[in-house]
Amino acid sequence: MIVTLSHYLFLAGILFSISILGIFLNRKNIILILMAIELMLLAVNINFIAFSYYLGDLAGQVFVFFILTVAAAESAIGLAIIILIFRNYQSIDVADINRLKE
Amino acid sequence: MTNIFSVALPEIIILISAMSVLLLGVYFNNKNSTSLFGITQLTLLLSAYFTAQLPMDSKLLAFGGMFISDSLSIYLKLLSYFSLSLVLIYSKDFLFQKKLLTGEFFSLTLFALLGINLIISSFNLLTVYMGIELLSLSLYTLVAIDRKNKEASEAALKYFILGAVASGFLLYGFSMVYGLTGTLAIDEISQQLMDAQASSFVFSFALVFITVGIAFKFGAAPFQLWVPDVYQGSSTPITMFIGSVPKFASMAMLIRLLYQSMDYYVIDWQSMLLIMAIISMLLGNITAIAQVKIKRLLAYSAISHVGFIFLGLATGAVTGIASALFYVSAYMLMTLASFGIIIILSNQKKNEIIEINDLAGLAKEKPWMAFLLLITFLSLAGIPPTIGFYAKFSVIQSVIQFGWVWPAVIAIISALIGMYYYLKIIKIAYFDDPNSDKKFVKQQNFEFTITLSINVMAIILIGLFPEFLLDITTLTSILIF
Amino acid sequence: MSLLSLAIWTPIFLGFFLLVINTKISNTVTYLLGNLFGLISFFITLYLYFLFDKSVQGFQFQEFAPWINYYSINYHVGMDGISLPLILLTSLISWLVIFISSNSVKKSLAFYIASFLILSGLMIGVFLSLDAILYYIFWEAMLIPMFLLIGIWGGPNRVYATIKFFLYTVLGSLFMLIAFIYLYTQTGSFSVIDYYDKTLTLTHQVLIFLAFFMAFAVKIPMWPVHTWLPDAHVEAPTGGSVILAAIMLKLGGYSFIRFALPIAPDAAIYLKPFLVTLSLIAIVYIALVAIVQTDMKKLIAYSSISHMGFVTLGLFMLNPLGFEGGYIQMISHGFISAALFFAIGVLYDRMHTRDISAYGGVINKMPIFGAFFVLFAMANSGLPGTSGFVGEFMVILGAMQENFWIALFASLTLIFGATYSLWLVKRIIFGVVKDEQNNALFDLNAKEFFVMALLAILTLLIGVYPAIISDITNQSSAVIMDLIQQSKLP
Amino acid sequence: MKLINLYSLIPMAPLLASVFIGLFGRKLPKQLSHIIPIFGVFVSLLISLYALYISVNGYVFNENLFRWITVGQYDLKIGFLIDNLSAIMMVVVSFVSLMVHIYTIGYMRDDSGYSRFFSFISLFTFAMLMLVMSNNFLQLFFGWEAVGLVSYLLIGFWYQKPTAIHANMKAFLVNRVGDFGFLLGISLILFWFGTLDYYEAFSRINSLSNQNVVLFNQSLSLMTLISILLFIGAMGKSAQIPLHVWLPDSMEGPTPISALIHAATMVTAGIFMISRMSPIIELSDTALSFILIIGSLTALTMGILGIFQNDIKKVVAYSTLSQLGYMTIALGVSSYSLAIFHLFTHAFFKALLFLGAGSVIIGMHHDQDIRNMGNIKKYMPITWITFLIGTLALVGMPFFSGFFSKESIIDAVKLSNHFGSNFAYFCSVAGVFITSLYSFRLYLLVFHGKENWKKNNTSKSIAHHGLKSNQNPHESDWVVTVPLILLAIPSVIIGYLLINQVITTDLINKTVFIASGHDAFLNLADHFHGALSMSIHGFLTLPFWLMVAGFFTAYFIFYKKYIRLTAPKFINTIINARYGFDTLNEKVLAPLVLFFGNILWKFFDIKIIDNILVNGTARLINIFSQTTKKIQTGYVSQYAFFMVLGLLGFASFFIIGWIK
Amino acid sequence: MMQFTDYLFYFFSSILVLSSLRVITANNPVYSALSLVLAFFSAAGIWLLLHAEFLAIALVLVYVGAVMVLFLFVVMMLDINTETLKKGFWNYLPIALIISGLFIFEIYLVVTDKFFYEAKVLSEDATSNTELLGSVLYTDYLLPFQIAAVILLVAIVSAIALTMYGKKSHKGIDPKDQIRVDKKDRIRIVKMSSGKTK
Repeated sequence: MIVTLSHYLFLAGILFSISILGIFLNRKNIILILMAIELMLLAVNINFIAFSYYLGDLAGQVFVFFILTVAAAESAIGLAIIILIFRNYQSIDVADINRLKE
Repeated sequence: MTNIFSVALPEIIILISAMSVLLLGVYFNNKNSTSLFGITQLTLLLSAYFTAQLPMDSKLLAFGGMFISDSLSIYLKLLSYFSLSLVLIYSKDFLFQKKLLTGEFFSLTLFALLGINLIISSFNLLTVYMGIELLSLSLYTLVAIDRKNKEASEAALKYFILGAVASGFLLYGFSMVYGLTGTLAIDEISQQLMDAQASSFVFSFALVFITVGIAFKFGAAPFQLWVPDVYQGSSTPITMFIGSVPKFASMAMLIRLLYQSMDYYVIDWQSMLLIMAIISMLLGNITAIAQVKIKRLLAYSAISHVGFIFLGLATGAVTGIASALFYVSAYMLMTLASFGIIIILSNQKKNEIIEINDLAGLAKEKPWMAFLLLITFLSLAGIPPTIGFYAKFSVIQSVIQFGWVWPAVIAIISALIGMYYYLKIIKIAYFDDPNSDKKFVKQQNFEFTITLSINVMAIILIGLFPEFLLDITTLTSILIF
Repeated sequence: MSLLSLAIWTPIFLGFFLLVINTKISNTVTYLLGNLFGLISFFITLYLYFLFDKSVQGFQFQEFAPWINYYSINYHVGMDGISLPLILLTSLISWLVIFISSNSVKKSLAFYIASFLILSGLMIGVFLSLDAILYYIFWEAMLIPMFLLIGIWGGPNRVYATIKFFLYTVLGSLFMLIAFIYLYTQTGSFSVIDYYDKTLTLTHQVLIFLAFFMAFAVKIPMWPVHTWLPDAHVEAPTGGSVILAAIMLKLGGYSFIRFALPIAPDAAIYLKPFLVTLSLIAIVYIALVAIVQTDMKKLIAYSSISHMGFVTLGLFMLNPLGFEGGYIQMISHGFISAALFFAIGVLYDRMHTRDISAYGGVINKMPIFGAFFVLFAMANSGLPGTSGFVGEFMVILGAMQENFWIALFASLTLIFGATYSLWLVKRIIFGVVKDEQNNALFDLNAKEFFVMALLAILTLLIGVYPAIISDITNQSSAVIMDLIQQSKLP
Repeated sequence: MKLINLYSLIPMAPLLASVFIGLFGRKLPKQLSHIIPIFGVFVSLLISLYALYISVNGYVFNENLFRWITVGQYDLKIGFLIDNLSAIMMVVVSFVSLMVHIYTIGYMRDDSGYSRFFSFISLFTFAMLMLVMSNNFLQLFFGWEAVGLVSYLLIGFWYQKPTAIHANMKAFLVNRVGDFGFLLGISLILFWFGTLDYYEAFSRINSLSNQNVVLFNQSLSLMTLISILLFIGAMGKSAQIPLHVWLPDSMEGPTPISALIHAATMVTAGIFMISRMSPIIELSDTALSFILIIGSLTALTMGILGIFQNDIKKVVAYSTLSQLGYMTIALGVSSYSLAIFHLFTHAFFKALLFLGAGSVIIGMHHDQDIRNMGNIKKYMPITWITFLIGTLALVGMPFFSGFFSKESIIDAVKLSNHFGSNFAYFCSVAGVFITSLYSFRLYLLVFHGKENWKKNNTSKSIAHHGLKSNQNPHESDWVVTVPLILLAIPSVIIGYLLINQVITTDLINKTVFIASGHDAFLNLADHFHGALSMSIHGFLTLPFWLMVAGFFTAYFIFYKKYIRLTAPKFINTIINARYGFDTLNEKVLAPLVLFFGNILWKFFDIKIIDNILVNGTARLINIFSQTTKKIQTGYVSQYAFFMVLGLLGFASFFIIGWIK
Repeated sequence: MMQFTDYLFYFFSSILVLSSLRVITANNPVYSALSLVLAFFSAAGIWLLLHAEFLAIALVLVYVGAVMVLFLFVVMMLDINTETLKKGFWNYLPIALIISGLFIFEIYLVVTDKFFYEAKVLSEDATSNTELLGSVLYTDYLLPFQIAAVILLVAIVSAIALTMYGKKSHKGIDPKDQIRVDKKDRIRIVKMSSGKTK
């Protein structure tokens, strides 16, 4: 089958779903959730780059560039928060972190 | 193209100030934070001044059309400065006692404000995204900044994860929009859609992702789940901050993305907004009834108010925007007052107001505070003659004018349900006897009390004479297009 | 001179003034000042009565000031024959409540008195507003002092009662607000007078009428949305009960006259069977319920509902007799129920119970009180010569013009009304002194005597010469009747 | 002075006296408490006599005093109509009232409520005068209810007596049942006639005489409906079966008011009212028959009960009921004049009997049980004589006033051809026997025979009052005896004097309307040949012999006790239960009302409306609240899951829309 | 007719999907992180197919080189009990699969729309991808670029603010505090009665 834009988009869609699946399934480890979020961003990036290629427009790539930058910053903060959590809870188990519910 | 410098001057001031405060913070420790506080307030004043200099009635673009200054941005920015200023006044003593009044705090606050300003002024999907991230990252940190507090770190984590997921949704939507229109600029998207190049159904799909992202930032149901936990977990001043200022950014984002760029698909997002409005109003108000912690209760209350704002915006009409703008302004005053009262009563660490019952006997011990609380919560409940009444009134009016009577009926029924828990708070403050183990703070900061009183009086005064605010919001919303 | 504004705002401002200065002055001064303020506001309304021109059909003393141009909301007040007696009633009863307050209120007297002053101003505002939103604001704002009154000075179950009262009322009024906003989108105005001229289709009229109905029926209250009233009455302090019964219930009736009927007359005709049925249920059913009450206040509260059933029955007959009868019934009930609640307050102050079975042979210890109580009980059961009769009589006359059976069911009140009133009298007033506690009763003091005597005189005056009211209302009710009788279908 | 102002004085004088005494009586010297009301009533009497004089001379006064209310096209006014009918009533009312006032001085001398009592009876006089002088239905109803109020107050005058306060409530409520019908009648009149003024209403009657209304899906003559409703009012006030139950109980009140209110004046208001309404009543034969049958039943059955009473006042009370039945019978045969005439004579002799009984009661130190009396004639001669006169008048001894009125009624019934007149004739004739029986039983047991209070002390232990066995009754004061004498005189002669005017001239008849065909009264006039001839003929009639038979029956059975009557048990039960009306009311109706009240309150109001609908909604919301609260599990993965669900929901919403 | 690049696409895609699945299913977080690295590598490959050379390299450099190392570092630093971490995984799998299945189905419906399916590459850029990016980044995209800088600053500030726990551990004395020291912090003036006794 010849690869079309749809293929790229579908690939991104699958990645997106997998990341969602990951967020939902990983009830135990916050770091995995962070990784799943990275996957989600990757899916978006694939979308952007595919569109950028097919549209012949650079803006998509620029967007991806910034997403990469921001994602790195986001990871940094996310990991900082995880470290904080670990210090406070001695765990990064999602199940342990639910003092806030009512 | 206008001079970049003049258009973005407020943002530049904020950025410079944020960095200076960060540096100065190293030299001023917690005890000496008054100067940092002063610098921050001065920044807000200066930004407000320069923002007010910009013309309301024209659209000034900068940074290659990515940055816009129009009536909406001016109005919302001024509101942001104003409310942030109040937030800082209310938070000062509390944070000081918790040793959180550091350079990082002021700096992150200003970065958040910068993010808000950028969102408000962005005219490009990319800048919207960048603004959101700047705001969000600052907020995640602010929530977690009370490091030893387990609740705070948990709140930060939840906020972070869900926020990141929401950003992912938003980005996915952006990517689809980009793919369908080939552009990121808001006005061009609108133009492209007008030319009907995109397949309606695919675009609706993208629209869902974008709307969900916006709804998350607003905290509208069913994307509200972070709101109660984050409100409860954060320190009260941070909660107050999260509860008030970012709403303006979300408001701007919604108007820019849905009204200005995707107005062609008004039918689609209208129905989504309406559904979310109704779910938010009902869910927020109903769930609030079962709450015992006051911040959590206010969180659900916030959800229900967002429902009202969405209801106004769902009309897709200029009057809808005007009513939503009015509502969000009124809500700002009310929410600041309500948190202000909680903070002023819980300045001491061991006597923090956490549960609603901690307010028992307020009327006997502090009649003036009780009166302020009465007015504020009546306003939140929408009882005239307070601003909260006109907020609901204007929304319902615009909804009915649009021909939606049943949503209006649902809105008032949910408002009625909401009244129950507002009354419950008033009841506790007025009718119950004081708790023996809880003592309200004896001496209060004078400027705090005065500011709070003025804030609450404004609720009544604008309630009695709402016209100028109605005119401003209407003018603002007319000039957007 | 803007007399109407004076009538509205004087008590409100004086009330706030009292609140502000309250920490500086003693209870006695507070009491005296409160009375002075109450009297001032009463005399303003009395002055209005003397200035009122009975021969004019429209609104008098109108004041108009633009307020919120954005929604064309104006500060528009005006008085006609329908509002005047109610204003007089409001300011008089409010003053009496303040006058008697020193007997029973021990805690935060200033707040108590101020609440009543503010409340009375707001209620006068409701009666005078000619702008729907102004009206609505007064209507809702009025709930706040009442909410606090019941909640702070009320009985053991006060929280339940006051929240029930508040939510019940607000539920209705929010629907009313929707109706107003709808009318605004139709007429572009919030002026009541503009609404009168607006033609509407039957469906719209019915919906608007029902929205109004939600608000007013709760307030009056009509069956089956009446259950807040007994609770509120039982828990409210004496003054609160008096105001609630004497004036607040009238707001519903007044609003039917001012809004629901003239704005949606065809709907009123269309819904007449429904409305009349509810009114009759209120009259008969509630009277039966009143008979079996063991709590004095509840009994009188239920009797109020039953009497208000007469008001609504009269109004919904849509003929002049019923209309005037319903109206006079409102005024009359204002005096009689006020007196009865005052009387219960007198007993409660002495014995601290409202249980009927705790009393007996009160007249032995309190002959003057007993005499007044019998008089008001008789008035309550509609004895000719008292004001209670006039309204009932005319409503029955009006009902007969409509249908024999309606009149017949309405007339059952002659029997049931007498039953619960007289049985109450029998159990409380007559007989031998029941027990030791009753021995401790002492007769009315000068203040109580004054209040009771004044109300007795007014009750008899209206009973003997009801023209004193009908002369005021005649022209205005003719206008309203005209509006009702003209179809407004497009 | 304008006549209207003069006439206004008639009711106003007692009213002012009443209000004055009521307000200040307790603080004033005791003498003023009776002087002022007596003066007031005396003024009324004088002007009433003047009014009678004017009216008899042919001037019918009809003027309005003031406008009560104006509503739409209706103008309701208060005013006076003074014609012969009302003038006679005014005279009766004010005269009997004056007598009772004077009598009360003696009777109530030691009562703590002395001034209150005078205030009440003056108020009553006012109300009764307003009733009879009224020229419209509104004022009639006012007076109607006002007398009811005073009756209520006076029956419960001794408010510490549980029986008294029970009786007064009962009286008021039963009357209210009557008023219920009355008020409906009035409202029908206003609706159809467009006015409440008597004359205006009567003048419009012709156009409506054949009007029908539909009730229960059946067409019914309007006049019948109105008449029956009005008569229901009369039934309450004039104590006709089944609304008579209050009258015997009303004897709980002090004796003067039994005389004034429950014998002479108030209870006759119904008779008066129906006579006034004759233009309406006459148009309905159904209503007349209804009236006739109710009256007959009352006359007979209530008389029978009188035989079995041991309370002196109760006997007289049942006698009153029975006599009211006679009056009603007269109404039923369209002989309004006779009804009024009997009312008139009855007022005197029944007041006399009551006051005499009262005098006896004073003598007996408030012991009312006739079994404790006997041979009182020895101690109270004036009371004895006057009481005998009253008794003879009551039983219809020829030449006494009661004879003329009652005999005429019986004759009229005989001549009548209304439906039910045969039954009425039987009842009225049998009633004569019964009347005689209980009257003489009472008379003999009280005034003759042994002095029972001396031996029979056991039964007195219940009563607070009563003579000790070593005491003797003694004659009452002049304030008691003078009224007795003054009432005895008309009881003897008034019938003889007036029968001619009543029957042959238009004294009363011109104020009433008799439809053609209802000519019992006219025929009676044809048979009438003067008072003397009638009296003499009276000795030959069946009623006379029945009366004599009654006397002997009483003499042998109750006085000499030759025959011990042992009635079958069920009859005893019926008699003791007074035909079960009280049982019906108190054991069935009242509990039924309470039952319904409780059901409506506890089940509908509290359970359904409050608990299920109101609080149920609140509870439901609370349950919702608790449920929605549970969504917030605290697990961040689940939050994300819900977000995804929301997203998917919206996406599916559009995709499904697209697929369709 | 499938070309070589198409095969490459399928190759990279399979690796990408499989490694992504591995990321979310691995028992040990270290495996997950390493799988993620693999996923990034394959994604970079796909980006190369799409002529986004600079971004592909940046992805490898920035993500694999920096971010993932950070991840691994944190994973290893925090002492995580790997045994319990997967508890409850299977309980939620069915519903999660249903949801993601539905999601993928919907995305499939959308992306196979003919608008996308028939899309043609509009212009093949001749110049270097990096150069093009570089030319717009500092001109047209000045504002986002600045914001990106601010965001990175915020990230730095945040990371420090959140994880820097005072100076509890080391015993050094802060010169700042020494300079700021106040008299009353050091010297306690005690009033004493004079030593002279009578």
